[in-house]
Amino acid sequence: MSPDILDEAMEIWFGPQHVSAHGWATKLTLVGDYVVECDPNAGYFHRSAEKVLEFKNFRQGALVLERMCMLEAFLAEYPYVAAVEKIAEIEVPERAKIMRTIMMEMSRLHSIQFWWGQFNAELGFFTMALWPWVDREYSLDAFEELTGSRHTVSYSTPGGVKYDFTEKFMKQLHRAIDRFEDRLPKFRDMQMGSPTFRARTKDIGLYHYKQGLKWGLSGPPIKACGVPMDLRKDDPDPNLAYDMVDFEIPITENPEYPGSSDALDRMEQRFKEAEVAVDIIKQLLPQLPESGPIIDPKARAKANRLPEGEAYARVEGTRGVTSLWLKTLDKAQTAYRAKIRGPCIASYYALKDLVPGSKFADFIVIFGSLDPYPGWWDR
Amino acid sequence: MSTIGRAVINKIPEITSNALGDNKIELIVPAEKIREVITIIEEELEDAMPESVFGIDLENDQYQLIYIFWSWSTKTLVQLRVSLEGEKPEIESSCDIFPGLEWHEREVREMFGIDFKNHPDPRLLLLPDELDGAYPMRKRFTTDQSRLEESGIAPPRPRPKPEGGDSK
Amino acid sequence: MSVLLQFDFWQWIQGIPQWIEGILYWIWGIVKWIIYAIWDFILWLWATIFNADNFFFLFRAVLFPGLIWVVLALIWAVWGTRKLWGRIQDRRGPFHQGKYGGLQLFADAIKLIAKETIIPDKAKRWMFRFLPGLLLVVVLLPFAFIPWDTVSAVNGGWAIADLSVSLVLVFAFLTAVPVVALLAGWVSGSKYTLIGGFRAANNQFAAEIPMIISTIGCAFLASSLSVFDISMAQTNVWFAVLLPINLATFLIAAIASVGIFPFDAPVADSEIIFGWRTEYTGIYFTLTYFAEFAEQMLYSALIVALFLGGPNGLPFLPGPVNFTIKFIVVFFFFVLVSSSFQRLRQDQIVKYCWKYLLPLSILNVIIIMLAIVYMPGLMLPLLGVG
Amino acid sequence: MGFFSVLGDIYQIMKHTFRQVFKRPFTYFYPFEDRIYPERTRGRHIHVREVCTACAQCVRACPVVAIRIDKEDKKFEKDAALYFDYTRCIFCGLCVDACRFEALFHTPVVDLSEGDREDLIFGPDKIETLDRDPLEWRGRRFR
Repeated sequence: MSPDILDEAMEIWFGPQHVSAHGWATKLTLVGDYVVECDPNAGYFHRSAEKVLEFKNFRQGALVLERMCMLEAFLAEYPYVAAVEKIAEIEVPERAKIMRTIMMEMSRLHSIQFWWGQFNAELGFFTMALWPWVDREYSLDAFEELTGSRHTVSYSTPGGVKYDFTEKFMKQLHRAIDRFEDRLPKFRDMQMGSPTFRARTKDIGLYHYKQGLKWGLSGPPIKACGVPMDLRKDDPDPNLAYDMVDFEIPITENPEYPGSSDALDRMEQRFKEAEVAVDIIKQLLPQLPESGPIIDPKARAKANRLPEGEAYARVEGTRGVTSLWLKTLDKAQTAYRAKIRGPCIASYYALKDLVPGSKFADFIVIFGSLDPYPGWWDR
Repeated sequence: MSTIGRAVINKIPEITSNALGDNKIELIVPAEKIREVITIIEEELEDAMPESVFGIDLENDQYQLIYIFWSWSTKTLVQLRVSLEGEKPEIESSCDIFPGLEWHEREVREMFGIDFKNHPDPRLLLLPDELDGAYPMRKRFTTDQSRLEESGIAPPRPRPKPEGGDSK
Repeated sequence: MSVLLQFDFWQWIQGIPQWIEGILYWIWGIVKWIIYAIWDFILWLWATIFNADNFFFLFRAVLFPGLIWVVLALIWAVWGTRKLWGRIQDRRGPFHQGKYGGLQLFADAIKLIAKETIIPDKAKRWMFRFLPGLLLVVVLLPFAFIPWDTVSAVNGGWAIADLSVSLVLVFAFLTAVPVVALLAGWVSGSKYTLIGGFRAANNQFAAEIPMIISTIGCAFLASSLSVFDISMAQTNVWFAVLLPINLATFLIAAIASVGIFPFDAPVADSEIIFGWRTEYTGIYFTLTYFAEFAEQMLYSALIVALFLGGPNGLPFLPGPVNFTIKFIVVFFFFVLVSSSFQRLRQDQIVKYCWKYLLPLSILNVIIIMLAIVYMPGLMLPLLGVG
Repeated sequence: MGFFSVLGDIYQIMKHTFRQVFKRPFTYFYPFEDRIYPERTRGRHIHVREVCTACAQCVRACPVVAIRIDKEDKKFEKDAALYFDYTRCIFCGLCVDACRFEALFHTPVVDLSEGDREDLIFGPDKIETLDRDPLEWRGRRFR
């Protein structure tokens, strides 16, 4: 930057303690109301998960990964389980595949509902912040009924799932879905129809999907640009039941700038993702066989000591591609090296090139619309 | 072999490649050729997304660096494997080609000590300042293992048991 | 005759009692002076308080429509807002203290007063301490000119005071509030409060002009600048019926200059933590927090007085009761609006206020002028009967 | 610009918030009312010493090593005393799965709060029974 601007610039820390800094610290250089330079730095949530994974056996590892993102626990723990199943060649019974997919779509739904509330709270609208969180309580009750814990569910293990669907759980599952569906038109009015929301998010944080891909963005921030990039269709996982469902990858077109997205499109995109998630659940529920094994009996023995090998398992999380690269030595009880890749670092560091030029109040909107979750990156 | 694999091979013959799955390919790349391979990937592989860069410590100063790229339009996953040795191995930084790799490279630098030459801002990414030179992800960095015996997992390297046989 | 000694020792001795007597008289004079002073003070106090009209004026100023009534209404307003926000956000408001959380406000007040008041080291100490008090005073003073009763203050009504130009005086006080906010933001020394202070001033420029212009309509129709006369002119038809656009622009401009929800930039808690009030803790926080609610109450009282006919309403109810019912309805509308919209950016606030509110209110003034000149009959019912 | 469509939107929003004012709120009075916890809730543990055979599988299965076993302190012929350290426990349920003799259960009691850290280590006496010293507040008994 030219020196004369620098001397009147004001450096302000959007520090870790800030109300809506999501646990990261960003140093903004402001000239007047405009952000001139944005320097994101992470590391306040670092729990050295990859080092911890080297001391956890293969039935405990999923717990570490699940705490990377408590919001989508079913989706977060799955890459570890899939990597172990790939190395140990464990088959998963049909019923467990469907149960896993249903619970992963439920966790996607409630993670999107949480993000709704958080994004509206950042825009200062606490009414619409708490309404989605009320609907989310119904799915949390369903999780607690099924697995015994609302967030840290630890549901899938190598070889299948731990708990079976009970009658009460099915009732609560339907209640959560119906509650989401009959409040959706009301939320559309309050959200997309609100003039202040459109004023705050139109043409804010605009980027082309090619630039987004170069930053490493994936998931909703790219699908909002009209690009159907979704692992559920591009790289379907054998141990999940996405091939049993015919669904369309939801994308949002931006009329003025084709191929790119702004904060309004990203909100519209998440509306569609929630609807597709509910649609998948509805298609899968009748295909669930009444009875049958939910875990491969030999899996527990196989998962104790793994042969030598490397595996790379990925899943389409709510915030993007979530993956785990696992390497094990021969007959080892613990992983030799486990690399967790979360989607949120790309969205946080994309701010470095995305925010300069916009106003100070828009930094929050861009930051929130990319749905960053510090647990995913700082590990 | 997928098109990208053939494209890279005929440009730089000494790269060996093996297929990992139907649409995944792995290329073993010598350390000094890494920038060329990545520029080829950037041109040839359409819609390439840099997923991650990470190191593996194979003890006695043997390291491996793995780059992963995913292109959703051609549905191919390219995994480059670079092996390095030495106390503080060196490699060129390729974050000007893919800006997404910049923070992954910073993390590998602070965790493994693999230095990326001419990296734009080589600060620490995740670690506090006290752990600047400690490189915690190396196997040499021992953590507090006071209650490891109770935890039921054998120590990471199976030590030969004095009384033989696997008692646990 | 004996020889006169230079110094007649005996006469000197006889003089001592006189001297002592003089001292005693002197002391007695001081004591009398003190007693008389106290007595005069008591007489003065008795005269000012228990004199017929003075007592009544003091009662009105301090007790009913004055200080105690306004502070109680303030506490009720804060409690009502928190309960209403709760209900709108699908949760219960405060309920632990008192029957329906009624004592929650007193619990908060006691806790906040007991809390330590931290003064940041970069802050200007004296101004930092002085401004919250000034802010609350400036906001509470205009309540003196609100027409609580149909009978005017001079001949025995419940209103406190009235001037021929009380509308202008109320706006003089109200424009001072954002200036105090700007000063408080600059004086507390942190970057966030500085930005908050500038935003408060910016909000002021945006909303001040449309607010004042939209009250010109009422002044025209009542042909006087006193709030009491304006509310008295609305005995049989409320100005809200005659000037709906003025009511709308005044309402929106009032919301903007108070700084609540859609125009919430000065205290945007997700961007600049708590705006210009971030550094205030303890008693200073209470003062500024109450000042914001007092300002909301003041604007809703103004709307009731200027547009909804103030004390005239149901004939069998006394004036203040009518006023309070309308006041509660308008305050409910304020809370409803403040919990229905996202927050606008600062430059959008200024753009909307100047691009939509200002031309609308000026257009309204022109319409009123044309109506008065070309429709002489319009003014007859108002003035003839009034 | 659709000035009147904006007014229409604003009316819609205000209608929603106004109607919400008169609905029953979702929250309840926590210490006085509480929701029914499902029976699979992973709360604090109960150790049944009659069935326990001191095989220490639970100690090995715990990812955070929160259980300490003391084999000498026997109440029945083959059991052992367990010390649950609730400052470390993450309530993952692996110890209950690992126990083949069904000597360890979860209970839906999740409100564990103590004065200092030592009380959070539940020794053999505290881990077997659910009743704790009663907590009185506002004339209601909670524990």
